[in-house]
Amino acid sequence: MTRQDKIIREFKQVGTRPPRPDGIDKVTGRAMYGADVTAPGMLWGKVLRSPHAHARILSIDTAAAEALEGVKAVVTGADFTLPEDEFSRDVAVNCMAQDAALYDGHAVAAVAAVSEAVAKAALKLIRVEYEVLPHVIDVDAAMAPGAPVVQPGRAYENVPEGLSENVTSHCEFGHGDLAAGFDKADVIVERSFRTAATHQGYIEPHACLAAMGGDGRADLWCCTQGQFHVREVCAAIMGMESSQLRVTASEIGGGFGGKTTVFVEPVALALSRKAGRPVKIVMKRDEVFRATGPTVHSSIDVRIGMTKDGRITAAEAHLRYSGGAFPCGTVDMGAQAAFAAYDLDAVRTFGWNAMTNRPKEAAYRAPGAPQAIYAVESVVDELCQKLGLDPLEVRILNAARKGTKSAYGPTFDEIGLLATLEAAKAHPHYTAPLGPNQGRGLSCGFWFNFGGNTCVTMNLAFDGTVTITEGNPDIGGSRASISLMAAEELGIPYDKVRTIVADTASIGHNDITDGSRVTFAVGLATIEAARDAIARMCARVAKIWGIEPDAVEWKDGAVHPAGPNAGKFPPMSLAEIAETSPNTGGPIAGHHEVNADGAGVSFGVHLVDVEVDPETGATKVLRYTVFQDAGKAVHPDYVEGQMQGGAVQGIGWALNEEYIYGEDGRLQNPGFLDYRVPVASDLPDIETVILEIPNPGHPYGVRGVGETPIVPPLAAIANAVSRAAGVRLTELPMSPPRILKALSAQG
Amino acid sequence: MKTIPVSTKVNGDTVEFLCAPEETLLDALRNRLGLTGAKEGCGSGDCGACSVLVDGRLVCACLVLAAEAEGAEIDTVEGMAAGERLHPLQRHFIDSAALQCGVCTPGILVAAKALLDHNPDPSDEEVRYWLAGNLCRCTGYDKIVRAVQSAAAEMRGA
Amino acid sequence: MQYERPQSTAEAARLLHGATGPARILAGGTDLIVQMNAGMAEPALVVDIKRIAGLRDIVAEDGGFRIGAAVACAEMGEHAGLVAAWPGIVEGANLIGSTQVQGRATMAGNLCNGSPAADAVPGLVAAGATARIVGPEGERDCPVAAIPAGPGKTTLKPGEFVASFFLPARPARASDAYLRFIPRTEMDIAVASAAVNLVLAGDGSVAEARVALGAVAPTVRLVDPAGAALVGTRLEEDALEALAGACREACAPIDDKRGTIEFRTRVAGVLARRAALIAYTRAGGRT
Amino acid sequence: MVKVLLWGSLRSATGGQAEVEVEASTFKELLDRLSEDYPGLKPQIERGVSLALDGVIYREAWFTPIGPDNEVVLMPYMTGG
Repeated sequence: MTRQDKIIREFKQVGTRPPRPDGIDKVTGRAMYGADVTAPGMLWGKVLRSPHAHARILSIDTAAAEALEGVKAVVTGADFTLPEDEFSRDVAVNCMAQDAALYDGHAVAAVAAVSEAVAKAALKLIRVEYEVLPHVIDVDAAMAPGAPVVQPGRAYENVPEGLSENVTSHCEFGHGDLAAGFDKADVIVERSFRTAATHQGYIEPHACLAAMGGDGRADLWCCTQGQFHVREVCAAIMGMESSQLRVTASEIGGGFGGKTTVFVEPVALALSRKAGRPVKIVMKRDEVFRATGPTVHSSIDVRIGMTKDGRITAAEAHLRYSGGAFPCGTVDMGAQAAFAAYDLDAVRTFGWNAMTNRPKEAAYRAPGAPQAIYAVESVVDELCQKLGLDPLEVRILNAARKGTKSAYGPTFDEIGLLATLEAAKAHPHYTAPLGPNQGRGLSCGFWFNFGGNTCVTMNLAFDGTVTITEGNPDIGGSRASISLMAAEELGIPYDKVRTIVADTASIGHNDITDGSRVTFAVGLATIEAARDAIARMCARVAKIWGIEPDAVEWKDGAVHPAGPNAGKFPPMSLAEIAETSPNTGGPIAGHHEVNADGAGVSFGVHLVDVEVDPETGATKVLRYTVFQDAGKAVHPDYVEGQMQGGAVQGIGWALNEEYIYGEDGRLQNPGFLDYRVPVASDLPDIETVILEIPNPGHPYGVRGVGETPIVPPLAAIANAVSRAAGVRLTELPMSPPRILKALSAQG
Repeated sequence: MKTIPVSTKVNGDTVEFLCAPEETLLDALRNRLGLTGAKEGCGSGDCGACSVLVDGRLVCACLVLAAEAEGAEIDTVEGMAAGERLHPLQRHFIDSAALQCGVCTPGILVAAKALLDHNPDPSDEEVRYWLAGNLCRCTGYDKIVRAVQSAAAEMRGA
Repeated sequence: MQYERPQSTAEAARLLHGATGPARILAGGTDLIVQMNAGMAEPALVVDIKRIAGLRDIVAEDGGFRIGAAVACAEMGEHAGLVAAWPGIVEGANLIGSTQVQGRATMAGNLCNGSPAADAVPGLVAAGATARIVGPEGERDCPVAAIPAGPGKTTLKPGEFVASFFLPARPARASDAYLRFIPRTEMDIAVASAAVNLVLAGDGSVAEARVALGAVAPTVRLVDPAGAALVGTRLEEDALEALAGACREACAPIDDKRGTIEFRTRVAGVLARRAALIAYTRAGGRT
Repeated sequence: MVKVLLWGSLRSATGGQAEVEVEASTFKELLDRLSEDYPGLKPQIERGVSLALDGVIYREAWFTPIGPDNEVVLMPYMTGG
């Protein structure tokens, strides 16, 4: 059942802010991240990468590298057997090029040596003969007939004929009669937008340690958002059985979607297999930028019609995304999310993905949604300006609500958009005065949220404390929130619960930590596991008391007689039941395995004030407030943390972050110096307002919160800057040269 | 390649190691001394995850040669707590939820301590500018600034 | 690679002279070690000059200051006398990178790295600072303005290195200021920058003015017409406009990932105006 | 029979119909019938689809019961970050 019979809303512990269980390890430097682990006899792996955006690999001569003292293994594309299925094959080819280098930074060979210095020296001895091919970097250029073809024969059946071979997929969503809708409009605004590719920018580069024996068994330690996914895809690439590969997720130094796939893990496994020794690979920062997943870059046209009183009559968007050198489905999600915040009679979105000679896209927080919603919310804001309407009132007037047929098809159940908009309207930020050269922007945001495959095991120690074994790397404080939900359900103090993230041999499959799923799905499974353990405890106590199991009940962390007829027994606490468990049938555990559905969509509204320096085009963010529906904030600190962190990533995307390519197709800014993520002094406080509109699909009403916050900032900032500057900005990032240019063009 | 013997003090303890001439202090701390609290986020001084003190001065360990540590005093995150007693900054970072993934946290704690050692009562703006070289991608910095300020207040006895 | 830690400038000069491959000076290392980590520099010899007597000192000399080549930028900011006399030079030096970088970076390194966008250099050029250079043939003094030769290049001869800077004595009503434009608030390389050094006459008008621009030409550029536009004025609007115009005129920037020709040219004028006003106020002038 | 709403680009496989009717009582049966009745849908179904049932998105659950009164919308299989 995805719709819960009963949603609990009164809590003793959920909603409090206890210290996180991994806190002390992380503030003392003890926490072990991807690069922090070593093994006896360990070798260092290094990857040689293509300096060309697009080139045929004619030959690779590794003899000199192999002959260097201290080198224990060299691998190239020839050392990998490509999996049958398209998904894994693309991942494999991305990890190690086969016959062609498809982007600047594409791996072409790797070595394992006794030290990092020897491995580096060996890379210089590898001779790769390339035939440089024409390249294409921009999505619109890639879609044009006659563009250099990144990979031939990759188009899905849904792509109409006659387009560039780079176009791999097409999608269309929506309902209603567009022409009739636009006829009803008093004003129609049509605009084209562009957004640059941005990188997740996690501070910890990818790192792994692989140890593979001659018997085909292997252990892999790595920083990942999903150790089970790493196992499946590495096993497929290595031709192994999943159970023979044990993957342990280290502490993870940020992911944001970028660690939902593999880059160096299969390479380390292949090197380890060849060398017969453990191999560690740690990416350098330039490798992270050149060869791991940024998000798509996009080119978008939006057209919206509105009546004089602010009702949207028709809306359409054409989205062209590029996820780099491989087919990519992100545009599907952008096309579905674009108009999710609106209740529309006539709406249509069209999406296209085209390949370019850029690294393979990896998910980035609400993948595909920020770009589309940026374009839509910019046009809505411009309509409000043209019609002299309050942008918040217009959103309220057109807001999707329960019963709205969403732009992507389904009819919405309970959603929190209206309440979120009303909260923004009531907040003092919305009416605070603005000074000269200042502007206020707002935007709605949306994300679907997912559940997915989840296993939780809960074990009661004989002393009455509880361990929870789950399988999702903790990227935002989930061990704290899972412990809280377990403590709540069991009626024991939070500090009696310890949650650990297990390796792939220790618990059943868990989907990746993605889709804002962990607090929802692992939380749900934890609550169910606790209820399973409670049922077992009730049965034990019934046995002790010599009464029927249905004559006892669980209340406030103890088993009680179910009523006066059950007999007079003093209640038995969890600790007492655990202590006697060897005598009553053995250790007590609860577990739950599920493919969770019913995650419940999430909406947010962001409000921002900026000041634009008319002489330099510099933007200063003055005030920022995030409003978001969390269903139930299990640990409010970490809900706020998601809202603040997502907002700031979005601010970076709006103002400064971008992949910059030269004419030669090489990435020009593969470092934190010129890939400019926000620094502390760029920002004001990020104020947060959490709303709690229960999700009917979770026993405590929880919704995922992690992804939605990156969606609104792009348009919120763009709207604020456009209002402050008096000119509409349509390209991200809105770097100072772009803003100054727009100001001068305006005169 | 000739290795260089280095004798230095790390968190108050005298240590000796051999290093390659081009090896960074960060690599020596992590790979030779087993002190993996300082992280390599960039190798170019742009992220601050490897922040340590050398002779009381805040630096990026990735931009110091290990050989330069000869005779120096080095302080890392591993030396901040006195046994099981956490430094107020460490405690407030946990209590104020000023960390999520935590990979930038060691560098930020070392940097924040250096700030409070010379300016016990900084403004929010001073905290933000001092920490501008410490990138955090999870928190948006808000709770980090709060945690530094509450630790500063406690340390001032306010 | 060979790492050496000489105790004297003479010993350092001998080491550099005897180098059999590429040799580099190590002071703060915030450019050199970045390049080494990235594989862009692979020196055969690195000469660490931080143990050379005097090279980490700021001392009074002839009414001005001598600043050792190994003095970290952060140490300059902690020297009250230097900050009072040359606030513009100190603020330029203290804009290089992060707090961490400022704890190591030196003006000499910033100068010898040869970047047209070096934050410490416009201030030195505007100040008329000289560098003391040590080489195989002994010591020589050279105006800082004559050292940059283009991106990544200097006029230093093989085996020469900067040992110290000299900032001349200041009259009572004099000050300087440095401003740069970067996309963020910190941590970026200057997209355009301007340093203005002013000496005021008794009546509050500008008696002497030197203006230097960064990141708008292959080297930091001293713009004489920009200085001339201020002399005799009290920074009235037309004087400021003439200053900005002279600065824009002097710009010969490039389009790159950090900025466009158009942007750099416009913003250089804006920064020079703003820096001039700050320097004027610091020198005791009232507009 | 249940009515299934398809997204726009799938209509080329159904002769232009935005909504098709199939005999199914579970998600699995629905996918099987769709593949049989409209072979043009098969490649997309094999790549992955999600199902929205009365507004709740299901990604994989075969045995999710579907009744004639349910609102059934086919969606692409979704991933997150």
